[in-house]
Amino acid sequence: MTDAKRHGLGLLRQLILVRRFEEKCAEMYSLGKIRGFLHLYIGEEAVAVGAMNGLAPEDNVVATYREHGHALLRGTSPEAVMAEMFGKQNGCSRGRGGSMHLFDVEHRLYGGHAIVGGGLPVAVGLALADKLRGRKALTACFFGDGAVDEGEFHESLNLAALWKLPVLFVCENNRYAMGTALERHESVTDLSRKPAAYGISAEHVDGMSVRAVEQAVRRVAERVREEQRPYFLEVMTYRFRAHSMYDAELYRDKAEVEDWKSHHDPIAGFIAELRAEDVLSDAELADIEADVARAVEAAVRAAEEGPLEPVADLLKDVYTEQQGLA
Amino acid sequence: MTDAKRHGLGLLRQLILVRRFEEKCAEMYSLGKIRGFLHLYIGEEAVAVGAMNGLAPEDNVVATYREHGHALLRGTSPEAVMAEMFGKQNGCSRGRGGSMHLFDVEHRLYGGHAIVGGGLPVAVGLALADKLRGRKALTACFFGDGAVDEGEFHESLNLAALWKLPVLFVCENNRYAMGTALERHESVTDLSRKPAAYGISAEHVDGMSVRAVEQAVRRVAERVREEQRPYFLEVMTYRFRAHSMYDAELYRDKAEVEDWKSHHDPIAGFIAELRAEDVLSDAELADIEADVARAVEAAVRAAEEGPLEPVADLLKDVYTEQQGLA
Amino acid sequence: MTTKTYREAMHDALERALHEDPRVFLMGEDVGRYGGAYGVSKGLLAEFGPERIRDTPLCESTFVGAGIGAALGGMRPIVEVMTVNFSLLALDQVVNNAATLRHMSGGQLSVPLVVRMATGGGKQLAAQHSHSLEGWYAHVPGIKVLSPATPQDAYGMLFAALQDPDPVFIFEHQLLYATEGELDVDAPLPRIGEAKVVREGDQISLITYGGSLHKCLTAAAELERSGIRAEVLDLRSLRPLDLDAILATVSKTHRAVIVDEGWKTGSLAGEVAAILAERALYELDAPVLRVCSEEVPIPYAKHLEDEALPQVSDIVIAVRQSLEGRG
Amino acid sequence: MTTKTYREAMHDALERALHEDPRVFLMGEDVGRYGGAYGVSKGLLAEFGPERIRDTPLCESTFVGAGIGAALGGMRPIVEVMTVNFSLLALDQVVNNAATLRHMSGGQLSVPLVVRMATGGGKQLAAQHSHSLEGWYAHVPGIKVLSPATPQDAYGMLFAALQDPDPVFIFEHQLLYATEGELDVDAPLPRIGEAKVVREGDQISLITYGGSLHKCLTAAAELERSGIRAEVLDLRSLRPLDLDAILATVSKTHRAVIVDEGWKTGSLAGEVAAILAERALYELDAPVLRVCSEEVPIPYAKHLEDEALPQVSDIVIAVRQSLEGRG
Ligand SMILES: Cc1ncc(C[n+]2csc(CCOP(=O)(O)OP(=O)(O)O)c2C)c(N)n1
Ligand SMILES: Cc1ncc(C[n+]2csc(CCOP(=O)(O)OP(=O)(O)O)c2C)c(N)n1
Ligand SMILES: [Mg+2]
Ligand SMILES: [Mg+2]
Repeated sequence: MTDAKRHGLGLLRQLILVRRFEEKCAEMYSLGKIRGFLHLYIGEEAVAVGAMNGLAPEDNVVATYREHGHALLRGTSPEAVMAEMFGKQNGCSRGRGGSMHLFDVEHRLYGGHAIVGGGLPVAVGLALADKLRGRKALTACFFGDGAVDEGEFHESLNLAALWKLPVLFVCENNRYAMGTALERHESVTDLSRKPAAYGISAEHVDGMSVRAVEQAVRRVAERVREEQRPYFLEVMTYRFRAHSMYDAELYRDKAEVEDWKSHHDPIAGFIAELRAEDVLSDAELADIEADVARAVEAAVRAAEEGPLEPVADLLKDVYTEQQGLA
Repeated sequence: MTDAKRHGLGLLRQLILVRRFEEKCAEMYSLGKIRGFLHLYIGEEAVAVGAMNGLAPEDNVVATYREHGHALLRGTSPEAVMAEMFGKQNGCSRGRGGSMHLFDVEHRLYGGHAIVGGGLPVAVGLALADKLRGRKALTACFFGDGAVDEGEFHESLNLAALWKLPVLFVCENNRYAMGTALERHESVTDLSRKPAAYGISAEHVDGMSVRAVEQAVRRVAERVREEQRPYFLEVMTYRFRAHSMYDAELYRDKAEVEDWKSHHDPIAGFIAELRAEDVLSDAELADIEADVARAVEAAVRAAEEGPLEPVADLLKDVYTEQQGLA
Repeated sequence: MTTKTYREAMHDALERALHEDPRVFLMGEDVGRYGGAYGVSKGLLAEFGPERIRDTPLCESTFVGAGIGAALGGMRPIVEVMTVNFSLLALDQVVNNAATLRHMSGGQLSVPLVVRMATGGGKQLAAQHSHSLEGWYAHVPGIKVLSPATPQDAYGMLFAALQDPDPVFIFEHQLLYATEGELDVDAPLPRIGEAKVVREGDQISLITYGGSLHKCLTAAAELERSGIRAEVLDLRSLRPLDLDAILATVSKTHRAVIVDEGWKTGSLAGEVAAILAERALYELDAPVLRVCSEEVPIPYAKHLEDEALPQVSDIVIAVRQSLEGRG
Repeated sequence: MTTKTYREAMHDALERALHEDPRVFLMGEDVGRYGGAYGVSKGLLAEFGPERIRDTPLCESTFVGAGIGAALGGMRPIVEVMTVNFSLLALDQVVNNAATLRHMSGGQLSVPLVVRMATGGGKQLAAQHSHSLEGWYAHVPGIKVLSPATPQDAYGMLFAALQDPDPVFIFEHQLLYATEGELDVDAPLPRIGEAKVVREGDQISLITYGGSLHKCLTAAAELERSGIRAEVLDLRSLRPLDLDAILATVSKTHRAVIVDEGWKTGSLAGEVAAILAERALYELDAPVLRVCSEEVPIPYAKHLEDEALPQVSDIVIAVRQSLEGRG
């Protein structure tokens, strides 16, 4: 198998893993196994798959509440992510965070932030720490088009630019902030025009193409680490499912959604690409699906079987336990 | 006297009024008659004088804590402003606001805001009300270069642009936010480049030329009222005095300040202009100075003589008194 | 008189307010096309159009501030801040503008603004989405704070708030939207500052508000089965508090358990307890008790969230403990 | 042992911390070239350079959030938020990030962040610049809150905060900076959570903190001249509160006046009163009294501001009233 083929199949497996994993999440939600808010990334998988492949393990990642994919791709096990959503102690945040708050310090995933825009200043701070410590790593900060509206977006871009911090701002523009279409929440809908106000370079990427995202992120990430300056990627994508499980989707046409699903599905598109390049056989695809299905089933099993954190530990880690203190 | 001459002398009188009034404020501060924070506008007078002459009485004004000039020019009497700073009941805010919180609803001056950036959303709301009510007026919102850093700047420009609200954003760029020079708080120091991120038109104006400001504001204000869209003016100016009375000015060179004072004083400059045009005689200038001196003295007298609000009224107007309720 | 959900009652109140007063408009995130995060404003966009039902960008500080400005400019804005969690971003506008402008301007300005927001936990939304911070709002002079716990109060309090010339904040516990109750749209409006005894009793007072009211009523019913007669006082108005009603119930029962979903330290329940320590010390036959949230970021997992939030059983236990206290 | 102002003590502590730990850096508005709005950091830029003494733009939410991120990233940031008034803009980062990250991540993260800010009124800065909101911070689990009232505590608490692995907020009353006191730089560090009896007495307890401590001490001295022996307890740590110390002083004196510059309703003083109502009811010989700020946006005019803020005479009156209460 050529390296290129191996890489292509790897990307495909990741795309399919995120898709199937989340389809399973939806199922588990309808069974009441997962509760609270659940924001699916279905349709947007190429963004996180491409991005995480373009980043280095030393880089930090800050994400939103729509971050199952980011965690899985960063290296958090499907078991730990699913168990988290089941509220189990073997979850990556011990069951305390749920879908919106996946943390995995080992893989430098610093959340899972549920306040829109709230992750940006934290990302800036992580980059500041790296800069002060001389670590050659960047912080990739993911956020939606809605986050661009918030004041913290403006403040964070200004600070990162002013202090020349290695932050890669990745705007996952899926054209809606909950039920509000881009043109109804942003006066300038080409979001890649915003960073100029801070002297930050920016570009668009096709977020439905995993290769386009991967290449852009890899190229730009090197620049960010080298030049020690922020960069902004606007990744154009679309959310196929409801905003969260509560959403009746009154704000967009079914036809619009169908069009995206049939003509721009990042997985179908990538499969077609690989086939056209003659590097994906039906059997290989079936293998991937089977492999992913096993992984997802294993995740559910681990989540089902995982223990609940003892209620007596409720107050544990509100504060850090200190030597010699209770 | 020609209209042009009359207008020129009028502007000059206003410039001198603000200057002498504030020089008196500084004196009163050193006597302990004025307390709290006192932010002088000395050096920046051409901005407010020009702007207020370019606005209409129906327009709303929202200003910062550096707003003595804005109030005086909007029509608030020197007596009411000085009495306010003395904490007297005949002050324009009944002595409760002090230097930073001048209000005068009759003249549509909606403060006097001491939280940097905090006035911008209020200005957007005033403009929204006018738009919904069909009032053909704009809201002029004054703020400093430091306010541009704040998230509310970004949010307010976006909202005003998105909703096509008649707001005239006037950035009084005096190159410092307290002790922090523009290039140390803004990644892009040409602030007129920022509004493009919201599709708002913007331009620079020489804030040391009262005529330039007046003309720009008048021209742009008409457009804002007509087109019902926001506009952004970056007015380039310089603060001759300390940020407030507590400031030792460690952050800038004396030579820099001296240079501005000797070469860019808006009053000296305008006097020279008027003289070159042969419309200002020494006697006229002396008359203006004498007239202003009288006005300032009268203001101090009114402030000295004004009554204190009775302590028993402390809680009055925390809430609006309602018919039939205590 | 009809039966309505709390959601419907608030919807109907908004609809009527928009009909009756052309100065009223609604703005907030997703109040229009989406129909409101909790579905309260569903249908209003179609009925009143985008000028009066305004979807805002995500900019809490600015749309609350714009509500203040619009109120100054002669409108009667109703601002929906999806939830109290996001209202933290707007708190500067609340504390430094809405609350101050009248007094600080020497009485020149009024800010007839109504702000509504969902509050509370109980839906496994985890630490950033489960706050109960209405107690903070109740600390701020210059604003008023309401906490309707029934469809009737949801309906009536919107009008009470709109009629008030000053900024009024309405907190709607997210678990209440689906609850049902009687609604009489012609009933006299509730008075801001008036609490209500919603269940009479003479042995102990349960003092509460909002999402905890139903827990208290359930606890009181359960206690009754053991022969314990608990009075339940719904504070309803968190600022101003109804001191008379608080003192009256405690003067009657001589024991108090205060139930509040906020974290205990610095809770509104603490304020009520303080009032009792100041003004009803000699009426108390037992120490005051508070049933509040545990001092922990509210966790996602159901068993942990349940443990963190006040439960009926906690209330019952507190009542029994109080009754065992020295008389 | 030397005599230092509070400002000097905090300056010296910062200087030493920057010397001793390369992970420590200071950031905030005007901490560098200006020298700090209250002059605390004057000279530090020259000594440590712009990498470690960082003037920020005006963006409270983002530089506090960046402090959180830098703490996660292995640094020991000290963030100065000029004053509590502006900290409202950063409250989302405090409540939703600093306070939650450790617990919500299942214990994976720590946020060793120190945030300092000036608080309080008394300088005629009017309604937007005179807040005392440290009581709000004390409501939030996941953070700790300190309120040094002396140069010694200002110095020691900075180190206590830096040694703590969790976010610690230090409130410095703006009227304290110019006050003087003894400073022993080798004294053992104060323990977070420990109050201190700063004046012994057995007839009544004055429970207070921060800028009100000196008013209480003055009042106690004045009362002594009338033969009244008041004990003064400086809370020092507002979260966690030192329950033992609070209960101990009241068990000794049986009367309490709580003095706090926050607005009375929902004040930290209310929390202390609530604790007494819960845990010391049978110790109290008289109703608890609170001396707090009037419920009004703090006005500019001196006579009005004086009337609005707690004064020594108010404390003296409250003490006398308490002593006249039933025994
Ligand atoms: C500060 C804040 N305001 C409102 C919300 C409620 N909310 C959650 S997600 C969302 C839309 C965000 O849209 P976007 O940033 O585009 O991300 P997407 O969900 O499309 O990925 C809103 C309004 C929130 N979580 N935080
Ligand atoms: C939100 C906020 N942060 C900090 C301050 C303290 N402060 C008062 S004025 C000022 C500088 C503002 O600079 P700029 O906007 O340029 O206005 P200028 O004073 O130069 O007119 C600062 C930091 C404040 N008042 N509000
Ligand atoms: Mg989106
Ligand atoms: Mg400036």
